[in-house]
Amino acid sequence: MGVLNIVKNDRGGQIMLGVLLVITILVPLLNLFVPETNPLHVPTYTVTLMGKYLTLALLAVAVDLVWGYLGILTLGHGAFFALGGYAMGMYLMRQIGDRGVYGNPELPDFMVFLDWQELPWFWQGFDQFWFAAIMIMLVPGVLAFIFGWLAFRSRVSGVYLSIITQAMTYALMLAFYRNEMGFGGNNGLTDFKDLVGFSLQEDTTRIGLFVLSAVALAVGYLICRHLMNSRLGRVCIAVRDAESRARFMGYRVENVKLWIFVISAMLAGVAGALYVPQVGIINPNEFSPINSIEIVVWVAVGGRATLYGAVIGALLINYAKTYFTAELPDVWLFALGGIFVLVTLLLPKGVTGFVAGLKQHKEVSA
Amino acid sequence: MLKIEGLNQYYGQSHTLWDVDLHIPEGQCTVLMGRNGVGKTTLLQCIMGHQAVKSGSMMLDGADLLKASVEQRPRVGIGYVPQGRQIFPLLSVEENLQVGLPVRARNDRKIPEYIFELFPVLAEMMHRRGGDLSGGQQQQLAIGRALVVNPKLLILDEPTEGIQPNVVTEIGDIIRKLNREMGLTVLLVEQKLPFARKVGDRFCILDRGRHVAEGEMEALDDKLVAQYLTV
Amino acid sequence: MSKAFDNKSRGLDLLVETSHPRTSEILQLLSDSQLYYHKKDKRLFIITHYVTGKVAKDLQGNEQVIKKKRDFKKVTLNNKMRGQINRIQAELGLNADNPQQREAAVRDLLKDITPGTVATLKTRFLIEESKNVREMINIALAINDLKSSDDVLLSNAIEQLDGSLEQESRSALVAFVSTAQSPLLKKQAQIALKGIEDKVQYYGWLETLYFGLSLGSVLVLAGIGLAITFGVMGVINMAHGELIMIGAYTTYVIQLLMPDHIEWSILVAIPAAFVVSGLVGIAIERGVIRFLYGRPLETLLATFGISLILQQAVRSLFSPLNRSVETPDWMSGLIQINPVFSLTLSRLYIILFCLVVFVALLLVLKKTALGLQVRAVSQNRAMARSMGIRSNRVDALTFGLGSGVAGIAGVALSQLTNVGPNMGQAYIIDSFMVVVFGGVGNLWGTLVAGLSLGVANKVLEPWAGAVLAKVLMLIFIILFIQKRPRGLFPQRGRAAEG
Amino acid sequence: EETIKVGILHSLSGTMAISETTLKDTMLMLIDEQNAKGGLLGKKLEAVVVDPASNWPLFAEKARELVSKEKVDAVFGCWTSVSRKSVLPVFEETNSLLFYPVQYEGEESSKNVFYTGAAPNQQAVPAVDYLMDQGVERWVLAGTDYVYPRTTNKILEAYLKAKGVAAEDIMVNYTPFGHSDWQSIVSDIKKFGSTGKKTAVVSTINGDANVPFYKELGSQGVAASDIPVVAFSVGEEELSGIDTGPLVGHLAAWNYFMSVDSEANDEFIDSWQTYIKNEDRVTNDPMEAHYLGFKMWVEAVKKSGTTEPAIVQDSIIGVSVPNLTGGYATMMPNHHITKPVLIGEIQDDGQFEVVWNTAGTVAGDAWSDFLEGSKDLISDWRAPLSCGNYNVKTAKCSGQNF
Amino acid sequence: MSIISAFEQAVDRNHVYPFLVPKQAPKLDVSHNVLLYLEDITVSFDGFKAINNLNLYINDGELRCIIGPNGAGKTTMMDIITGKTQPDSGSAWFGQTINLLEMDEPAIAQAGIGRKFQKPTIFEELTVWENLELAMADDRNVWSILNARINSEQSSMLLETIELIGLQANTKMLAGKLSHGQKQWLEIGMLLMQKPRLLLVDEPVAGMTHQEMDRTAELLSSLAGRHSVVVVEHDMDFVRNLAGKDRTVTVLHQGSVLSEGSMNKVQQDPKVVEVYLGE
Ligand SMILES: Nc1ncnc2c1ncn2[C@@H]1O[C@H](COP(=O)(O)OP(=O)(O)OP(=O)(O)O)[C@@H](O)[C@H]1O
Ligand SMILES: Nc1ncnc2c1ncn2[C@@H]1O[C@H](COP(=O)(O)OP(=O)(O)OP(=O)(O)O)[C@@H](O)[C@H]1O
Ligand SMILES: NC(N)=O
Ligand SMILES: [Mg+2]
Ligand SMILES: [Mg+2]
Repeated sequence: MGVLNIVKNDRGGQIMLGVLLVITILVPLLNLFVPETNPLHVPTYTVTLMGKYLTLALLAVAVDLVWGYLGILTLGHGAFFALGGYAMGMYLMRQIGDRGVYGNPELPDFMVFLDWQELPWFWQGFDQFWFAAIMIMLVPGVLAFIFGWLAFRSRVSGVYLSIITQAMTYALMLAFYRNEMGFGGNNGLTDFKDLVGFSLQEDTTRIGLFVLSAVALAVGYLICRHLMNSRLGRVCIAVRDAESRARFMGYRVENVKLWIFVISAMLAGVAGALYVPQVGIINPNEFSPINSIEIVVWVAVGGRATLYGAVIGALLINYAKTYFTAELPDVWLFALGGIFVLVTLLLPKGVTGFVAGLKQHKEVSA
Repeated sequence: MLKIEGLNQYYGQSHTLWDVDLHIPEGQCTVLMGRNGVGKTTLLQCIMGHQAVKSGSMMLDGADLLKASVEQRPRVGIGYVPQGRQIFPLLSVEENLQVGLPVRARNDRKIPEYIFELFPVLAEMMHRRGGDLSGGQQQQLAIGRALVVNPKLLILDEPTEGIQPNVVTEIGDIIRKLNREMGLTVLLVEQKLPFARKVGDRFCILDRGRHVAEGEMEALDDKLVAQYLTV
Repeated sequence: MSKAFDNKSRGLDLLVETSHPRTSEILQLLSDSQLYYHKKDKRLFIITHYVTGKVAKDLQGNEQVIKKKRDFKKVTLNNKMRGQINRIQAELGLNADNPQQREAAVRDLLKDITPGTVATLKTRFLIEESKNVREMINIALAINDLKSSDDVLLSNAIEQLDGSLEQESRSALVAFVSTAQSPLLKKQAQIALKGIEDKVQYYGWLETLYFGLSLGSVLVLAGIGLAITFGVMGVINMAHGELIMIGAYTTYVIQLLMPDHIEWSILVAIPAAFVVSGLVGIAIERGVIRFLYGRPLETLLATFGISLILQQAVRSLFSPLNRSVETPDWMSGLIQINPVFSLTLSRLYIILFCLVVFVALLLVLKKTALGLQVRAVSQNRAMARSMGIRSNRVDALTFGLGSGVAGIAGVALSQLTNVGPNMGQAYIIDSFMVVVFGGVGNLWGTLVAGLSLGVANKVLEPWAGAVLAKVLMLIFIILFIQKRPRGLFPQRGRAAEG
Repeated sequence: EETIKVGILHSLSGTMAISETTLKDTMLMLIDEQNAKGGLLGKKLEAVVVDPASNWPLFAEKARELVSKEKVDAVFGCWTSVSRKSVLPVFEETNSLLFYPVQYEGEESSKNVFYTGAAPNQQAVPAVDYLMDQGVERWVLAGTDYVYPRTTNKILEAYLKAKGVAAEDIMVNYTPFGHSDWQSIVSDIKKFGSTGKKTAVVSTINGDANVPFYKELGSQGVAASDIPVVAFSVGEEELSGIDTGPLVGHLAAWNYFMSVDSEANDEFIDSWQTYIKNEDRVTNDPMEAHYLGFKMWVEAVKKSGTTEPAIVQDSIIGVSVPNLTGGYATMMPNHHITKPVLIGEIQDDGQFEVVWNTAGTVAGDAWSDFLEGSKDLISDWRAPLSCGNYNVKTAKCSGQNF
Repeated sequence: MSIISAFEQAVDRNHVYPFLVPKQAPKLDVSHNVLLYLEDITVSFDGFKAINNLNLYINDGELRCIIGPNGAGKTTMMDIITGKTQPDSGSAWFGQTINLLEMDEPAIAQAGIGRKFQKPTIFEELTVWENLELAMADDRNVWSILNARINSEQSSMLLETIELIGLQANTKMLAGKLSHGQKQWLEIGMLLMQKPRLLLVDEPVAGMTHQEMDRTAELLSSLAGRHSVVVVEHDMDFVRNLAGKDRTVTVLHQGSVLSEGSMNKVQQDPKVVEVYLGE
């Protein structure tokens, strides 16, 4: 089977996908069919939380694709995530219809009270799910295409590229903060009611979103793995390590970079779109440069250029955040900062690199 | 002068140097030879401290070299011309030379004139960035730079690689001059037999990480060459 | 409530009418809020420091020790009264000894010229010796004359006001143009007005340039430490902002330590911040970064962690609130070049300070042995060590230098903005932007990038607004990097490619 | 032993920690005090503190954690409107209670949220009235570019125009969050204010941007007697981080000042400074709002004999507790409370001197009378209406899920 | 262009914008038997003329040795041919039809010019096998490399090459771990896999033993005929061996041709002896 073929030589991926599969089946069962009093019951709160983690893991995979394999340290991937999120948010806003506080069937509440008279053109069409679904991929993809087309063609690389990706997300953040942009400014888009007819407050909808996130992560992972298994993947590594040599060999480095970048941006967009209905808000803060840096940090913690490392890093750090902010609310930054420092010093190849190292060590000494 | 005994070195799991013994007599020019990939550069890197040594001893004039840190080794009198030159690309030629000055005696911290006499091209290119020089020019700069630290032992890793013939001859002459007239002990890694024969007093052959032969240069006969230096 | 203020205000007028010799002293006390009254006997007291145990003097000079915190109450003012006091002081100031004071007094009077002031000014004019004050009085009188209907008087007044940049002159001329009867005079006034407008516009550009340079200096100061730790050493130092923050907190602590010498505290804070941030930098380098050379991307991860730790450390140590850092008197205020153009002193000092720091750093890197060693190590660590450079020491010193400079930037920023746990975050993005835009590894690039981004931002701001101006700057940077993929001052030649 | 859990949802890290940490401490103090008085309904109160880290999605996550996992009976929290908007669906879905202590733009009335900070009619509009009274004719509306300033300024613009102020006498300016270079804007304000007409700045500038703004006012020599600035987001806490010397006379409009002379206030200040072990710590308006919200909740719980949110929601309406300025605060049917409006001038010790106040208290208005879309809306959570946004023209309660 | 015609063009669905037309190099035409023309090329760096009015013609199938002092401009000349450096003036044509100065590096490589660098550059994080696979002549657009599979013909070619360069034992080793000399061989192997029409080989035998040099010479000679080969080398034994009696040797000096002709002729040229050979 095709899927099995893709992960044939990928132990880490096999394990990761296996665990994901088990969780995806088990968690909904434990939520729906085990009574709340039973210790095995998984509360909806946890399901949603896990769903959120999975979307972030998909985002991390997208970053690993360009950073780990192509060597592009992107400090702006949060922008693609946020754009996907906004596209979904716009759809969800339009779904509110006349159930908003002002009862305007056409305009979202924030437009009503800022006295907007009609829906801006870029909001048109978002009442249709299929349109929004296309935009979720298309908007980040097109931005990545334009950005990448300019940057890669001019051979911007290294920190220069990193910083302009950062400038891109920073500019978008500032722009989206402007109320005139028509995306709700700082308050962003909230108060979502339902998604293709399912109420977002229903447990079943939440479970559906969780399962969808898991599927998206698995599919995203397989796509990336498939790409990297191919010769294209090896060209990526070649570009990462000796870009000009690859050029002298006849590879159009800018095209390779461009397409991988675009694919990665679209994956990030999908992640954002699944994230938004689960957390219930999208706001310009998602564009903030620090967010994008954090994503890179997840990947580094998990281990670069492995893909499953990105998943592990994202889950680990985000779980740590949830845990620390509740258990150590006053000092948790010490703990999180400490983790980052220690991982770098003690596990230079991230958690997965460490595990792989352990295994190798065992094999050798055995 | 330099006495290495029972040296073992690993790259991760792979054992690269096996019980290598090497004696460099004072005042002589020893040529280290061997096929590609047998570990010549690795051995030199051990001497310079860039590679960790698993076991064995390394004494310079009776002092334990293994105890010295990398940056102390030039201070005890080792000048190093690495394979691939390793010029500081963004420093000017002059600055490349000045880098070694702090190693020199406090009252003598300027670039010795004789370096420019040996390599006039360096004086010509004084203010050009090291990285912009052609390969051959960089090689000359690398030798000049190693001389700035006033070494007793000069270590050169394939210094003729990529150098025009008359300069190769010149470098040969210079090495000889440094060796014979200025009393510098020289350890030279070289693949080109004629050149090795011309400048070397002694030879020393590595094969697959082991020390397999050594002796006076005259003793390097066709048999040895055929056995260890041809493919 | 406002009734009470109205009564006080009437009291002031009465006080002036009596022309009591101590009027101006009392006004001064009032505006310095040193006048108190005893809650019980309602007598007035002068209190310089309202602390129990200190003395309160009544107006006759009798002293009384403050026993309880609630015994006395300050004689409060509202803004209306402050305005009133200013005005009265201005009129009184007309006879001050200092000509500058007199000029300021006349200028204050321009705001509202009544027949009474005209008379006072005319009398003053007769005995006034200072040319500037006479000029100012002339302007005041001319403004008054614009209300007359005598053509000659009007024409002279317009001539007098021609070139005067006082806002009142302009308003008077504008008012005159809109009501003028004689077309000839109207024309004359229009020409005068045009001349003034041109001048104002010219100074407007100068002002924009000044604002831009001063914003630019802040950017340069914030970025220049990073130009060393990141630009030269290649450490993606996400904790740079926090090192700035540490410098700012050092300033705060120094002020706490020398509360009676706030004037000099800044001068002490500069070396102190350099040392404190420098030491923290050295600690970071020795503790973490030195294990990461050759793995630049991982420095991002580790220093990001360090920045979180430092932020939280400051929050735990100093509380999450902003700290108040005072501006010494010699740094506050402005140099009034003319009524439409002035230079704020604090900004001027910061521009100068930025240049001094820049030159000092340039000399260190270009002219000292340390500078050469730093560059050698950053280009080829192994080879540098083989040439006898103690790379450990060089790394620690360099990182310490960059961090110390960040600390110095913190001192400067403490004069302009928040000193709080978040301040580092506010500058880190801009700092990277400046360093990269200028060309990594090039100090000149950082200077030019910072200043030009500052000026461009200030040129854009008036017509685009602060938010859009910033967005446009970022887009500009993105597009500029397409044209010059290695910044303003790129490393050129073969060396840069290999 | 069973306890009554109270959730505290304030950022302790990130950009908002600067404001919100104090509110967390205030809540801990209030809960301590209540426990010292024997707790509530015979049970001890237990505070559950989490850190949403100034991250809006995290607010929603933490809110859900508090309500679903920790099963708290009421949550006190949020500062920014966006954080409130983010958690709102969670509270509505779980039908639990949030007490929100910060002045905000209005235009909201949720069944599950109690707004103990000021609505625009309790802060902005009276402040403008005061300045008009002082002879101000030209207005600069300067704010951070987000919903609260935008809405407030929209209301004020409509209000000023209704009072006959010409359009050219109003200058509106927005800046990004954390804006730090105010040179051009202050210079523009100076120019705008130098036409001879009395000018004032109405500032809805938020948080960290204030310090550089006031510093710039100081260094460009804009004195309060020339161009006063009245701020709605600058309180004692913010002033404690600024050198107030050059700011004397600038204004703020709030519903509480630390300097207010009242016994309740003295007591509150004392217990706060004792609790936080720092004699220099100041109190501020949002702290009072939490104080009021907490007292009201306690009263309501006592009244209904249960902490069950669904019941407390009803019983709290009409509850009246003494405020710290010597009057009473009452929870209105629209979930806003009654407050006095005070205008204070900054003193050089970082305190405000009250220069004006409303005669009595003003009830918070959820829906502004000065906005086109909302002037027909009213909110009343009592039966039978039970609606947060009832349109009196169409006689409809716009579709909400409950 | 008027607005109207621009508009008409915009709505004309058959109009093809020039920037959308894929840049396709014209077919290589060597009807005059000359494969490479370099005419009047000049390059300067910060005022320093590295190449000065250089003229050079390489015939189809020729093996040309280029020698010259360090800094003569040999590497820079290769940089120009492969599109790395743009000359200040002059022209460079590949056959009759392909203007090299209008093309970028990948286009030039795809047109059939392969290059080995002076400093061996290989992909350190890929294995020897993968290095060679990537170098292998094949379709290079993104879609094709995504779907590329190695067929049996290609596979045997890879194996042959690996044997030729003597890295059988290192097939699965990361290339970064090879020794200097091994890297040289690998890079030669990669060049062969690329099957270029013109091979530019910059100092291929640096760091090789004498015997390896002979093998390399043999290899390069065997390529001549089907391919054109330009070799830059300082090792005179190697050059003599390679050039034999009748191949042309060009001597560059200070950016232009100092002498050209058979090895014997060049060796005897006193100018060449003075600036280059010595003795
Ligand atoms: N960093 C490394 N990691 C692992 N193996 C290495 C590394 N560097 C070199 N080697 C291996 O060690 C062996 C010896 O390499 P070394 O560079 O010392 O050879 P050499 O004798 O100098 O060869 P040459 O003449 O080609 O320069 C080679 O087989 C090489 O593949
Ligand atoms: N980018 C550059 N900037 C400045 N000077 C350069 C640059 N590239 C080359 N040069 C100079 O141009 C000259 C020619 O260099 P080139 O590398 O072509 O010489 P070469 O003939 O290949 O020498 P070698 O045989 O030593 O490799 C040299 O003097 C070099 O310093
Ligand atoms: N509600 C506010 N001030 O954001
Ligand atoms: Mg070697
Ligand atoms: Mg060359």
